Amino acid sequence: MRYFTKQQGQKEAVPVDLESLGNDRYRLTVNGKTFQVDALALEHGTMSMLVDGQSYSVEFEENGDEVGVLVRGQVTRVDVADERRLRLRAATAGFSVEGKQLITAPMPGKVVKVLVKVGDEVKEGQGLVVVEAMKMENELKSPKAGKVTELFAKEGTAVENNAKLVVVE
Amino acid sequence: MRYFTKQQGQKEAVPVDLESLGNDRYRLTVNGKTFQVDALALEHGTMSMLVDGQSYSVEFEENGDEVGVLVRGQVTRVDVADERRLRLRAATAGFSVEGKQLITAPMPGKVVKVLVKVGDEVKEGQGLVVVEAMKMENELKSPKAGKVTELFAKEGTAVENNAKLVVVE
Amino acid sequence: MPKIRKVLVANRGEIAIRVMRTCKELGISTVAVYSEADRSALHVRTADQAYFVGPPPSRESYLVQERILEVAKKSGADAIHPGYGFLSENASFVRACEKAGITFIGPPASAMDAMGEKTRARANMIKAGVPVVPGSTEPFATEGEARDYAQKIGFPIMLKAAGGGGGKGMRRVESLQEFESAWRSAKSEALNAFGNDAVYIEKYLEKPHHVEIQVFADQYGNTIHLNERECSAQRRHQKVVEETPSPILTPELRAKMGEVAVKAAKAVNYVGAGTVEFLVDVHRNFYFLEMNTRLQVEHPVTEWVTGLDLVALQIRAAEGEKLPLLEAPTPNGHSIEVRVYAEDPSRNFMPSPGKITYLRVPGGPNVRDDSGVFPGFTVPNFYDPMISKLSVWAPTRAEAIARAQRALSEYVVKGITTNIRYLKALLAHPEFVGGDYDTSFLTRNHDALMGVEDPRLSEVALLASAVYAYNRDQKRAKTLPSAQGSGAGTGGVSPWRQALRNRR
Amino acid sequence: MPKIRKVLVANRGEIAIRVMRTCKELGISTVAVYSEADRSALHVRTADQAYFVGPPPSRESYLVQERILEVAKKSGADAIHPGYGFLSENASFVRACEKAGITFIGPPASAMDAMGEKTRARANMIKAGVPVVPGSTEPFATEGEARDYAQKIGFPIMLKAAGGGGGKGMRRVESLQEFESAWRSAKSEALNAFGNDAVYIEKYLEKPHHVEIQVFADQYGNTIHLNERECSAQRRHQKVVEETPSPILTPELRAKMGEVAVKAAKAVNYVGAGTVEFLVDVHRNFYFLEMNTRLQVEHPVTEWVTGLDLVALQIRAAEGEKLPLLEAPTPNGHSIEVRVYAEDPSRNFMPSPGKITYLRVPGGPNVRDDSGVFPGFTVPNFYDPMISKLSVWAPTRAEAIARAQRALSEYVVKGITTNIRYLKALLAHPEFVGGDYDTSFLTRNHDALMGVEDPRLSEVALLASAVYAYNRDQKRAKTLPSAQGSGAGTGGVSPWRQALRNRR
Repeated sequence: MRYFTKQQGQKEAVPVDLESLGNDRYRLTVNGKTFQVDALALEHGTMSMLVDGQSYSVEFEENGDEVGVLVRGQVTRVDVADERRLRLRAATAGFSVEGKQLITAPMPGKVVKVLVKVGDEVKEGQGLVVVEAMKMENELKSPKAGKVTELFAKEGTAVENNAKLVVVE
Repeated sequence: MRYFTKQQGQKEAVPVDLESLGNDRYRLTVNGKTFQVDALALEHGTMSMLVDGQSYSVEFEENGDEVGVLVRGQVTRVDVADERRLRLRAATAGFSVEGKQLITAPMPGKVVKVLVKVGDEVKEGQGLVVVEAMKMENELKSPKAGKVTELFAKEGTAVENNAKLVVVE
Repeated sequence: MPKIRKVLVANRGEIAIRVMRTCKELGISTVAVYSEADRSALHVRTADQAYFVGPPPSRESYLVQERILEVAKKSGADAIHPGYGFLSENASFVRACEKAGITFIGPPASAMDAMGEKTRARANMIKAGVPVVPGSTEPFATEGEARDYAQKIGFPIMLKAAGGGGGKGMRRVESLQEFESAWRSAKSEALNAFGNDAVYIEKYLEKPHHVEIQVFADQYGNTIHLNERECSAQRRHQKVVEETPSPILTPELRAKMGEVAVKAAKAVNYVGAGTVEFLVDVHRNFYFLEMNTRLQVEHPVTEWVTGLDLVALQIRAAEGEKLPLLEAPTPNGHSIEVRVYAEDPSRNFMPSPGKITYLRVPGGPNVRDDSGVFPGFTVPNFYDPMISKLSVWAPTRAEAIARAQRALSEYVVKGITTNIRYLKALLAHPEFVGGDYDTSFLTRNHDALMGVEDPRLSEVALLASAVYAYNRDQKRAKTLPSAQGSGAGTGGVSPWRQALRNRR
Repeated sequence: MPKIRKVLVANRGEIAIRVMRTCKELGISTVAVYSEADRSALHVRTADQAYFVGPPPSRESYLVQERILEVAKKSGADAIHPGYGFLSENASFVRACEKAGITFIGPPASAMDAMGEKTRARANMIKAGVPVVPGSTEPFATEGEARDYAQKIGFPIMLKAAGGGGGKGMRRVESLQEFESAWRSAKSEALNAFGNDAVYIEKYLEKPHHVEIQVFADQYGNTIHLNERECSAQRRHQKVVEETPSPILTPELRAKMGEVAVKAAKAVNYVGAGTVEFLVDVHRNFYFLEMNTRLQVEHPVTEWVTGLDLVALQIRAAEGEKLPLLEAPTPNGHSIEVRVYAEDPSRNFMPSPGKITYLRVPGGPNVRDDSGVFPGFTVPNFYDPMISKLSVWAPTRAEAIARAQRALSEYVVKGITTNIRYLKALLAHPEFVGGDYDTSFLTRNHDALMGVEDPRLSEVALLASAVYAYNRDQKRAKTLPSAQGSGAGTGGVSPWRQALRNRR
């Protein structure tokens, strides 16, 4: 079984070959190296992983397509998929990095200010919307130069995590 | 809605009348007294209950038909059922207190000794089986005088929690 | 004064629980108040009684004095502990408590008045002979006057626009030669920015440390200090790590600062727990900054090295007891506190409210966790993002750092993002380890504190993620027994749902 | 001797984690070993490395010396910490370590030999001038001889059968008048029970306390004591609660016992951490009981009042460092430890292994939780039922009791039964609060410690249970959407399942 693991911030997916040996044991190959791994899944997204005697307590947190992996204090965000899902995901990726950009609320909060209107030309890094959470104001900036084509944010309204705010095209 | 609450060790079930007022609020009547209760169920079987301003942090643990209720350090074991279930339960109660008695393993462990055989007459309080768990031996005693009619326990075997061991009739 | 029997804690989160813990140990009943956003909060369940006080925004609930007093009366509370923030430094609330016949566990309103407003506090301190950052309180009429004053207090100095803030019209002047041109540009910038060219002068402090002195007073004028806390690890004036003793204080400086802090407290007839904040410059001169007339967030480090329970002391002082000690105890060992925030350092410290799905707190020797949360709790959006304070004690500073690192490595919070990894990087930074870190430490080292990736651990993470994905797929296959046979024909719709649809 | 870089911890549960925490703080790598029953245990994940050593029974895994040593070699460990129990007092294992060139963190084999067997230890102590419970080591030939001996050591005395135990052939004799008849019946009972009528005499100790002295020695003969621990709260010789200082010790008695304990340790050339256990009678005479040549379960209370890290001291001693202090520090404040067991006090303390479904540990000031478990962990059936040790510190004993009560009230363990409520009753018992409780305290007060029911809380529980049942029923109704309409027609089978059946 081959999985493709793409680390956040990296362009290329790294293939990991997995062979289940039963009893929570696996043969895993990555970057040309093969490991015998004893990986016991515990509750609450915890895993005890033994690799050549090294003990790793691993914590997983799923967030959309990505899974955050905490190992010895380091968090690595990985998008992991098999071939079929990888293709599916490529097809449904509506907002690519180059095309139009959807700006969503990075946390639940309240829209305290909308700094643009539909049709505005914006520069990369220009402030679009200010969202307040936990007594702190956070200005959301445009990830690219372009034009505001859609505006969902309304001043004074509460927004959930990941709520659509602005589209810049 | 009427619930019947039977405390462990007590013979009579106490009826509790419940009326849901919405928003986690209830009107509850027990022993002729009526309470307005704000009872918010949290995860992991925890409940925050406010009764006339008094705050109770309640922990529930289901164990078969019984639920253990921990309030301010006191554990009360309650069998709570609506009328339909109460009837059902009475009907399926195969082993009543007067009739034959099934002795089960009170914990996972190992049967280290079987002290009786089928057909033996036993006195109340007489030892039947010794189960070892966590380096401690525990002798299980007959709850009544009678005759051993069935014997499931085998010396040297591991048993799960609630495993059938002996029937005394 | 009679013994306090029931305390209303007019606060939420970790500090409400902190206060209730001591009350419980003293046999005092507790009353919680909660807003709509806090019905499920831990402080509601920790208290003996709990009452609703309004909608989520604090100005409509925790800050509404009448509501709090109404609950106090209804519940039969004879005292109110304000915690920190909210109503804790509100003199009018103290007067309202007095009027209602309820003991306010804190200083008298007059002391709050005297210390509440910065310029008034500064004037009061000057009168009392407490050193403040040298500077003119009034703008200057002529450049000549200004230059004379600058020479008097000594360079470097800061020129500051009287009319405004935000860095506009501010100029740092290193020497007399630079003065004239700086004066001119500061004045014109001030005029442009605020329509007012008035400029005043303050001494520029090089690499200042934020060092504060804990003071304590009873109702009979006995006032002592309980040593210092070093709080220079700040981000946007928000403290992140605190420790005691301060690595830069000598016993002599400690004694001197303590003496001055006591003088400041006595000048305003202080009662109870208070904190006198100082800036200490590179030459180890110290200057009054402000006084916090309440319990500080970082009080646990003082408790660790003194063995005192400051909340218990506050209650005793409010009951009219005399101070049980007459001078500062010599600090025993070293203590460090780190603040665990629900925020994402990698996204500019954006707050991260949300549901805590899993929580494991550190244990073992000399570790203290003051938390306000629990697994399953949704950290609300309306309040401070601090979810816990972790503090440790050890005989020496080096051991305390190692212990804090160990404890942080045991801390697991899932569901929301926290600054735990940032805290680990902070404690490992050579400047922090060295001990002489000033208030610009965190800003200056922002990038270094974001941490570097260990490629070996990243590889382990990739391996782990593959097993995770495999387990996930296996589990899905199990929940959908027929999917294994029929393949992907249902187009991603679970056969269970499919079955349900067919029945409808 | 070189610095230790990697420690194999030859143990499991809380003590393995305790040792690893200190190693981590000292920058020392750790290696765990685990049996089949412990693959999911916390100590496996806490260590840097972990190796399998065999099936669940400890004699096939944790006690197999060759396996442990093999792992030490494979992992590159240069030292082994044995914890307590298992191989910690096994002299042959110490010799095997020595042979393998691996440092054993503990005393030399010779000291274990000298203290390992009770009668040998007793003989060694008599030789060293350490008081032991007075008695004859040999049976008596005639009644006359026996009576003379009894008079010499003074009544009350115990007659004990030399041939056996279990209470058979044992007689307490209050006075000379009773001696003759007691002698005759003891002899005949001994004969009947063991086929051997030999009887010897020991002094009867009235209301004895179990008080132990922590000792510490380096490799250069420097030996000190670190004060006492009061461990009289025992059930079936199992300690349940420990504290320090002992409420019955005067500073003079502490000094005297400490001196004798040091003498005992020196007599066997002791190195590292050890504990000399004494019985203290009602007249405050004290007698050597045995020496534990290892770290004790209850060492945290000593750490609380001395500020020392005993595990770090053990490692330093094993590295050949000199003791960093030359005499016992004066105890600072008071510390109490309670042992949280997976057992059901109401069912004769029956062990209660199983899965911990939910766990909330206490926090706040001066509370320490040394736990070996986590939520989701299945407490295995094969080992000690202790899942955690909770210890607290406070300036005084009364405050420490209140703090322990508060901490226990925050402790929630679900899925298994624990003795938490029993511990609360114990700490509240007037005899414990009074401080002069002897080793029969728990047995004598068994019923009182089972607690009494508060009818008001029972009523609250009934109310809560009704809401619980209502929520449960509502949730069921929701998961079975069609059931609400169609009624009970499907006879309890969920429509989902029904749908699935129809498809097959």
